[in-house]
Amino acid sequence: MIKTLRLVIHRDLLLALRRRADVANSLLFFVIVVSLFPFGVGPEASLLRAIAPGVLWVAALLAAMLALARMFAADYADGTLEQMLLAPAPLTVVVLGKIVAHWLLTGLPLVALSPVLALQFDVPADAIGVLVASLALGTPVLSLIGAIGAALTLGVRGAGVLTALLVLPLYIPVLILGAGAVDAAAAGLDASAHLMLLGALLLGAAACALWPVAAALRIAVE
Amino acid sequence: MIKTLRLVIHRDLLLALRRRADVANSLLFFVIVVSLFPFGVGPEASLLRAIAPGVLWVAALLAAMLALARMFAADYADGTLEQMLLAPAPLTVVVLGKIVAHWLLTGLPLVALSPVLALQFDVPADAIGVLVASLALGTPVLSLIGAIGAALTLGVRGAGVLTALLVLPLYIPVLILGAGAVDAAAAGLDASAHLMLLGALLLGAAACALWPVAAALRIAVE
Amino acid sequence: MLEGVDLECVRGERTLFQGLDFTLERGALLRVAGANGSGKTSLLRIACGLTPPAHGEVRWEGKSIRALKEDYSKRIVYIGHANALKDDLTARENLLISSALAGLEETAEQVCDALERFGVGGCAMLPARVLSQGQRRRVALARLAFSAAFPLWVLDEPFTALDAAAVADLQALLAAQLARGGSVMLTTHQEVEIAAANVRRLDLL
Amino acid sequence: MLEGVDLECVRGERTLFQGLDFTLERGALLRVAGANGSGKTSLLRIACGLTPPAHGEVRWEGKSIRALKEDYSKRIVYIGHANALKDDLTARENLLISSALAGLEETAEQVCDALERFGVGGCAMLPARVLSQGQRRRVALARLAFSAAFPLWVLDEPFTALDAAAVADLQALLAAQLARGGSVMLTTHQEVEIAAANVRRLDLL
Amino acid sequence: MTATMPPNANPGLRRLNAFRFSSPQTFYPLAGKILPYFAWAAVVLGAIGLYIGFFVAPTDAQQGEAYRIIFIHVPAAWMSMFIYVVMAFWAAMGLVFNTRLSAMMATALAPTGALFTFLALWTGALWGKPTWGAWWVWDARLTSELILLFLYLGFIALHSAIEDPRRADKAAGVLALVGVVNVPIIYFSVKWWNTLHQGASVSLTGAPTMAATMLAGMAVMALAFWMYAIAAALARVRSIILERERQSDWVHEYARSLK
Ligand code: HEM
Ligand SMILES: Nc1ncnc2c1ncn2[C@@H]1O[C@H](COP(=O)(O)OP(=O)(O)OP(=O)(O)O)[C@@H](O)[C@H]1O
Ligand SMILES: Nc1ncnc2c1ncn2[C@@H]1O[C@H](COP(=O)(O)OP(=O)(O)OP(=O)(O)O)[C@@H](O)[C@H]1O
Ligand SMILES: [Mg+2]
Ligand SMILES: [Mg+2]
Repeated sequence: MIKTLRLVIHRDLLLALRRRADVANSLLFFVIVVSLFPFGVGPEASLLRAIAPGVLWVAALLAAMLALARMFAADYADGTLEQMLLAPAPLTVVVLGKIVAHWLLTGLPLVALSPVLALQFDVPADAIGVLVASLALGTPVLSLIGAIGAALTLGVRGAGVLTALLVLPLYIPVLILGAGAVDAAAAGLDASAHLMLLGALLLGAAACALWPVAAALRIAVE
Repeated sequence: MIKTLRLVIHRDLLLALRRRADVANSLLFFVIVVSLFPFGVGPEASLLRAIAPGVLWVAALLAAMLALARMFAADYADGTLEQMLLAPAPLTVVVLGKIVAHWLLTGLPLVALSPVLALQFDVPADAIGVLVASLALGTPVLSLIGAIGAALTLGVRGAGVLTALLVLPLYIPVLILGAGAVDAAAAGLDASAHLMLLGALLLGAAACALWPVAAALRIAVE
Repeated sequence: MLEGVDLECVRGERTLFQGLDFTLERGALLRVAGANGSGKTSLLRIACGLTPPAHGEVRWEGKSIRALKEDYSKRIVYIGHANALKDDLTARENLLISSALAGLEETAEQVCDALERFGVGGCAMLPARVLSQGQRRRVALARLAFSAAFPLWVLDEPFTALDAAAVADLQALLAAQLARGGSVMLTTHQEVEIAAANVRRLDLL
Repeated sequence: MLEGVDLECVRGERTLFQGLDFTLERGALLRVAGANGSGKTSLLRIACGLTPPAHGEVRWEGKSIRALKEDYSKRIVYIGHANALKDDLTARENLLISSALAGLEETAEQVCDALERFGVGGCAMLPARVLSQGQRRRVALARLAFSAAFPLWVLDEPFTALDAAAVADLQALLAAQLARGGSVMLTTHQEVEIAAANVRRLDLL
Repeated sequence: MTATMPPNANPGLRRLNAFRFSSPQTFYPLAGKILPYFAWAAVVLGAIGLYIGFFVAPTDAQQGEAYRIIFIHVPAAWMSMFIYVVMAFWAAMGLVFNTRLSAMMATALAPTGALFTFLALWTGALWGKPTWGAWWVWDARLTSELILLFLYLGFIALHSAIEDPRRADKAAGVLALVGVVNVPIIYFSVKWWNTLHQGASVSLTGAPTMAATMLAGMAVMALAFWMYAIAAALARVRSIILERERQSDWVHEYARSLK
């Protein structure tokens, strides 16, 4: 089982290495969204500082949402997904591997890059720490929940919108908690309650998300 | 020639009718981006009003950019593009048809919906008129410029990022002019200079964009 | 008349063929044969003008196809490996659009007749997505049923995925095209007999 | 031993087949034949457990494959219409990964040998994207070269796009699988002779 | 008996008489027979409930007349959650036993559930303006109720986006089950987080803190909504059955008998 897990993660990372640009994609999207705001809103520092947590978290959420389309679609189109369903390892392990790989490729880079972008917006140093922590806890939740949406809409007409429609409502709590944590820290308050809730969300999602994804994949391949 | 133009537009609209969700896609994306901000930034009315033009224009730009991926990719993948190159009509006509259809499906709905979203942010009525005018002039420019990027990166590994990198620098003037026009109107100033410049950009793009797109498509199919 | 003169094709670092000449007269069929990867598809794409050859040129009635451009496009039908079907459109819509794009003015009935001829009349109203592999191929090939006006057909593996009945239908269409003085250039791995005098074979190594 | 009992398959509003029974013994080959769209692919997918039948069940050694789940997956190799190759990975990497996913522990050399056997040794280091149609199929099929341990092979149109040499290679592999007591279930439109006693044919209408 | 069973029913179920009505063909006329009773009950109870709410119940000391929204708001909010649970239950039955009727029931319930959710949100917002001074706040209960609406809409959208009805049933069923986690969150949100929204004032264990007439009004309205939900679901499931089974002989016969 561990072997299959490692295999799936390894495969997806190898594929990403070959298409490095694809990984850069969601990172670049994140950077673009965040950097376009000063152009649109104007360069006033206080205004920018006030909207920074919101902008950063919304951008992270959008980047995660857009990356969902890539999670299973390619494997579905070229027949690899069928092979995964027929593999002797349990499907949930394969699913876990794919989600972990997806987070490593789309979530982790955002977490790593966020401090730099936050500096642009003149976010105070304490709040930056909280920002990184909230993204580190929140982006895996986005990947886990997103996987359900991506799997359910596989091969469906207009999968993009549907995924968004299914997944966004479930993302909103993450957004509120994440941006709320940074806001609290920027205002000098204690953000640990927000972060604890995010952590609880992460545990809950990790425990509950794998089964529906596996079931949805089975249904999609029928 | 007019017949081919009409055929291509008709075909793309028919396809869109079949995958209504795909059209809804960029519209929904626009709505989502705009509506997520209150969650992230908090519901303070004055803050929201200040960032409204920026948020709306950035969202429109992102929606247009993401829709580029769909402009030629499907036709390229399933062999239809080859058939278009082998069609007796000049390729630039086909290209024009595809760009017009693309704008009708992704630009026009944004223009139509923007007043409603602007109301959410409490933008003054005058400024809403300017917003609609700026989007009506600006979104076709986004489609025209975007088509070049989309065609150049067809079938290239990591097309997404590349398109973004190629296209964004050219988009930023549109963003600055568009958001600037709305800002000016919201501040009670005259926005017509901004709008005239946007109109000039549109004429220039329409005159120059078709040929490079056609050339890029020929190269992609080789 | 189609002619290839001193053609060379390079893919990546491999030269697939070099100094290749061929001619295809009216009423003749040229079957390009060769092992997998020998460059048959590449040659067909060069002959259509989709890919420029690394060296040499292709001539139609003595003129280079590079110079003829759209005038050449008006004369050929190319059906490649890919079926060029839109998954979301029905078989009928797919065919209507591909014929209109080729400059034909087929009516819905004519299109349905063509589908009927290829044994996929029953699928006319189904989206291409749900069709079986062979049915998709049949829909793509149904275009040939009203392509009599095109003097040159270029077909890449037209027989794949077809069952015996569809193979026979296609053979009949090919024979008719040759009989009326049209030309056909195709590749196939299956041994297929076409009842015509003028069948030639070009072997790639 | 594989058995299908009273199988029914419904697609959209069409019933493709109903009350279908089949058995496939060790050392036997079952060729599913039928016109395009008759439901061959659907039957193969039901036999693998990818699609549940609308009615009836498939049994392996007497037990329902629904109940066996992964125990059944451990016994079959399925190669579908789609080649399941990643365009960005090389032929060798593709094969390494698909064998690892199937629970095998093939080394890089063994994988290269398998490619060599299928005449695509020269392409081992090329990304699958640049391969020709037939070469892609060969790479997908190369997996069979080290699938001797799997008692059941289910192959959907394995011969498409293959040239004569590759067809012969595959025939030899199939004969070996039958000789060692394995079973094969396949579809094909091409008439292909397999030198084995126990070849049966199931016709779908 | 066996002849009336759906062909894809679990073989184990065929032997059980209790599952007789899990066949669409037998359920269709039954639903048609009981439907009018529920519809009339809904109308009558609704009239009584509204009368109590608007004429019998006394004016509230703090909130004046605005509080009367409670007679719609609270029952609607209850129904929105309850229907979701029922829908998820049918979806689970459909996934586990592969019975067609269960999935049809789930599909039939979704629009009614969405309607009640929308009603709860709308009346809540109307109520929020006079009491909290805002139409909307991002409080945990309000947000989770909004998510419930999106879950219903997502269920409907996913179901209608997939053409093959069997696949649509299964995929939407998985989504319904995933969404169940939201229901306890809505219910307990006021307990877990201290928010603007009212905590539970009606409970089975504790003594009610409300006036008896108010309680009666709410209870009658809740009953009325129940009846309406059942009637609407039955009506919808009947049309779903006809649509799905339009190929079958019994529907053809039924259509002939109508002429
Ligand atoms: C859009 C805004 C609102 C939403 C989404 C909403 C949602 C809900 C929900 C889901 C329930 C049922 C939960 C339960 O049974 O415990 C409920 C009950 C209730 N709501 Fe609201 N509500 C909103 C606004 C309001 C407002 C503004 C008030 C009054 C100030 C209010 C007062 C109540 C009361 C008194 C109950 C009954 C609680 C009980 O007795 O258990 N709600 N609401
Ligand atoms: N970048 C590259 N580097 C090396 N070889 C390449 C590259 N791109 C393509 N090729 C080779 O070019 C050939 C393409 O051949 P083509 O598709 O024309 O073959 P074909 O004769 O049609 O084969 P098939 O019978 O399999 O369809 C293949 O052998 C492929 O490996
Ligand atoms: N939604 C649908 N509505 C109607 N018919 C459908 C639907 N989905 C699939 N079909 C039909 O089901 C059949 C699928 O057949 P399948 O792919 O099993 O055929 P096959 O025997 O493998 O054919 P081929 O030889 O072409 O590969 C096709 O006839 C197709 O038209
Ligand atoms: Mg080829
Ligand atoms: Mg098939």
